Amino acid sequence: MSHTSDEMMTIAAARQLRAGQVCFVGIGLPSTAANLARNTHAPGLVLIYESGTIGAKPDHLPLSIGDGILAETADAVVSVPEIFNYWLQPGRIDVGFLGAAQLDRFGNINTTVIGGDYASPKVRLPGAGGAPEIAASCREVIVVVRHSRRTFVDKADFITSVGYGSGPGDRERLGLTGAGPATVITDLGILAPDPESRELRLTHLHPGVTLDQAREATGWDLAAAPGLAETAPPSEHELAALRALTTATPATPSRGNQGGG
Amino acid sequence: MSHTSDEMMTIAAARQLRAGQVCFVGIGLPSTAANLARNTHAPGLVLIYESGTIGAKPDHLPLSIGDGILAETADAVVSVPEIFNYWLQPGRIDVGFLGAAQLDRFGNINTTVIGGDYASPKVRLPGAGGAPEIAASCREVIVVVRHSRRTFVDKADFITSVGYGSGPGDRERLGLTGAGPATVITDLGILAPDPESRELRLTHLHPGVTLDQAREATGWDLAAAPGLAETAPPSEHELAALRALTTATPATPSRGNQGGG
Amino acid sequence: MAEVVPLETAVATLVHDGDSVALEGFTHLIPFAAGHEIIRQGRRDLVLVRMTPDLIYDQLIGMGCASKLVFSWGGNPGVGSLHRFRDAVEHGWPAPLELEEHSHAGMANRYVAGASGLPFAVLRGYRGTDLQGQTANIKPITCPFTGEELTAVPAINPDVGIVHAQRADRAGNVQLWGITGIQKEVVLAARRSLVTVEEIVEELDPRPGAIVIPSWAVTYVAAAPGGSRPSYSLGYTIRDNDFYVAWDEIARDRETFRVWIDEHVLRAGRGESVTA
Amino acid sequence: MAEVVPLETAVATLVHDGDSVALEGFTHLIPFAAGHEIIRQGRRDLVLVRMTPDLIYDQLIGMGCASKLVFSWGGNPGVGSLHRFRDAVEHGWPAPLELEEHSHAGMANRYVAGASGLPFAVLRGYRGTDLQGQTANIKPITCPFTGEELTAVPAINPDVGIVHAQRADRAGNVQLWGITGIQKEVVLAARRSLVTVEEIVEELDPRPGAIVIPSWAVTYVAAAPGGSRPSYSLGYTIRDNDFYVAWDEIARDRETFRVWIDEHVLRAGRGESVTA
Repeated sequence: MSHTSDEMMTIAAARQLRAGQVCFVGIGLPSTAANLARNTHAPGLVLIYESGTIGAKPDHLPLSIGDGILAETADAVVSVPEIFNYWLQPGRIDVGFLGAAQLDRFGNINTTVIGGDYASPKVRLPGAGGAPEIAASCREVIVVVRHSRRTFVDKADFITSVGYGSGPGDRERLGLTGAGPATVITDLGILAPDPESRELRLTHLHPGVTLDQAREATGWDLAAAPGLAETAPPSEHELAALRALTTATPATPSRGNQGGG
Repeated sequence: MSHTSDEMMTIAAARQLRAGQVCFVGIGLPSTAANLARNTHAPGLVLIYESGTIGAKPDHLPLSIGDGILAETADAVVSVPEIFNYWLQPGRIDVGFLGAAQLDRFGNINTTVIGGDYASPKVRLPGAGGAPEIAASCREVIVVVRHSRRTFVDKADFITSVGYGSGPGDRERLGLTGAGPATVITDLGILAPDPESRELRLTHLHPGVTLDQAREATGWDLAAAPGLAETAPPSEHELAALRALTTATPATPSRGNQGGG
Repeated sequence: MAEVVPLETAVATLVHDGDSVALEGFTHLIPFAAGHEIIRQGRRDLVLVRMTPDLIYDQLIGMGCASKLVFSWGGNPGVGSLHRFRDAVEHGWPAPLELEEHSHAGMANRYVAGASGLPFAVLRGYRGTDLQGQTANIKPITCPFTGEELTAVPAINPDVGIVHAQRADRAGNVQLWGITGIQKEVVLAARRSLVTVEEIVEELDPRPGAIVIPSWAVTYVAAAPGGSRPSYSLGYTIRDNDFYVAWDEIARDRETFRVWIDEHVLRAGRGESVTA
Repeated sequence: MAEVVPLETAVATLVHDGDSVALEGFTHLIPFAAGHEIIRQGRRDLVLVRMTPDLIYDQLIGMGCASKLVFSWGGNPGVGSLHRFRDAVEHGWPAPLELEEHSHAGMANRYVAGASGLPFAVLRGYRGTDLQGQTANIKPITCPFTGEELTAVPAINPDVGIVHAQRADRAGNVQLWGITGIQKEVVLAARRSLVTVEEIVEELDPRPGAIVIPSWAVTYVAAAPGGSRPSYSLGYTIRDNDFYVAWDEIARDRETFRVWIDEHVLRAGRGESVTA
């Protein structure tokens, strides 16, 4: 089966998750990827949505983080203060999925304003939602975002959620308990931080994508990690499971980061 | 009908409560008095027990503050942190009922240790329970306690729960939001703080009790308030309602302050 | 004890020009009917407070009811931008909108402090972000036991807190279930409160997952069947996903927005909410 | 994921000499069976933590398992004193017992901070009381916004948290209802946790007022039918009020206490609890 680059991205994200992990999920691509993982190789994956649903087991993709299907299938539904204070803040969550309007070379995320200054921005984005504390407290963070120069910037106009700050040691100095953005999944490939410099570099290219294409779509001088590999193409099983999920649900745009209403 | 001094005390305490008030109740005499009020002149009285039951409507006296009848008849059952943080602390509760092992001339309560020092006391009492914050945050406090020199002391050996501290202005200085112990009900009479000095003085004597008897049972030079009155004796209706309550329930000792297990 | 009154009366009595007003409902039970009544009553200079200012705040902002917004995520969930919100921030139309911006964790804890009678809350949050520099309402605080530095945010105690719930009894006790979000905290943090409900019933029979807010902690209860549409009330209505998508087109243009409000809010019968 | 194991195994694996151990259950669901197992296994030098150290802690203290008690109300509820607790404090028998004493509000907030991954909690409490002078674990803290002075208490994160609940499923998800007290906070605050349950069921059908603690937040689940006696488990057992009264006589004398423990705890079959 042929596949789209968005399908490759979603499947690559799903593969990052393992059964038994606890995953904090936002709507859009993260929710699709997490539910795909749960429907394929990670049946015991625990999904937490910031609306307070713990262990949701939706049989179709929820249309908002407050979809009724989440409450109805959850092991427990708790208040919003509880989900942040008792469940996210102490570091109980293995994986947090985030999107980004801008992602910089150190994995810092902007979902607040672009251009101008804060008080009179060129573009006003939705804002932080749950992302700053997800980025701070999950054991690791996976960022899922389409690859473009508009998004992959040298320096974010505004740091909404901290990745590696300005480099090594910053998370520790700030007292951020989680490990930060361990993986960035795009429609072109997969990035991970250099263990020394914390700068994001390319570890995988999706099938048919060239290093030049990825560099062209990145606003800094993107390095390839040693042993740069090709992502395994989607299997028929993965594609079928993904399409079963998405055809059961109207498409939702993917720009949204954590948040909802 | 003749009555005992404990019956007079309980009925006098019940009379302090009005329909529509919200009352934080401990086990023993306070619970008996509050339920008597609810069964007689104050049917809309809202009872809150520190176990987390809000609006409990027991048809018999609960045997502990965690009696199943409280949860089963409550409007809402909340967690222990919630009952203290969301309901008591902000000053939503009209009346807090407290007992005391020692009560001093300024209405300060000791339920911790008597004699010796804190580390090697002569008598180790149960301790604070919910009382310090009940005394701090309820709009007013009613203390229900038997009158004796052992209990009514000039200065408490240990201040577990603050009344008026060492006199006028102390509650304000400490930032205690409630008005403090407005009424002390005993088996001999009723005391209230002098509006100027904050020292407890006698406002009512129960029928058949003399001022000398009350002074004899008090460890400081007990003053009588201007217009010292006699408490109205229990009506037949009050006595019948009280006895209906207590005969439906095994007697519980009254020494316990707020607390339970 | 909460008084059960018509929605129009409750809003007229509770909400005044210049008040801080929090209409909450996290992804569920969003009080649209009450928001529309505020628009109809023409309130001005409101400080609007809400974690997720979605369509209902886009409408209030677009109609010029607000001078300030305190929030943590302002988007059309699952769709994209709030165009009226963006127009106010980017172009000051129809009026400039001052922003005070937080994270969800920060806002949730601010309500918790407000409900708890505390002046502030402590959390692990904001550290390293640029959010810290934009408001005086995010400050460091040091643990007196460990010396660790954390973040403090001040309590929110809005003048008026408004939420929607499934049911109330005639005495004004309120019951809600499903995703209960931040609703209890908002009612308890607010100086005055209004709960709109799908229906008023004789008795609140216990339900799994339900919480009850006792009548004596609420100012007014008003019946507003369908009052959370196009959001939903679990067990009563379903989310109108098409309307959320349609709103993107309606709100993109100032004129189509005004026409829509005129037809669906201003000309709608009072006490009735027509959103889709 | 919680592992479902026999009570004896759970206690042997989790509870070591010198550990801080919180057995909680506020007036309901008190984990007596687990406490008895700790006595049988002869643990020593435990730092026992509990808001209301009632009969179960009287037994642990009287058997010399504890070197320190962190608590807020130590009495026999509805009856009077805990004689073993008093004997330890007043006469150091069978061993001296260090006390760290709080109010209920303080203890509850300490568990909340522990469950929240914060080093401390803030409350309006203790001010003007002599409790402040007895421990370094009550300190003033100033609001960074208003300048108001409040009180801080440090988080409690016990080595082991033990609670009793009505039910668990085979995957170890725990369900409890009625007065749920401080149980969730204790499990989440503890480094390791044990939940004893009345029964293990195939499926946890939803119940009004029930809370669920997901399996992955619990270390061990052990079946202990009747394991909260003489306390109670709503829907399963009723409170044995006569035993609470009888305990006053049993515990008043060192010898009758030892005889009772020998007969009802030590000689009782392992995995079984005979309290009355």
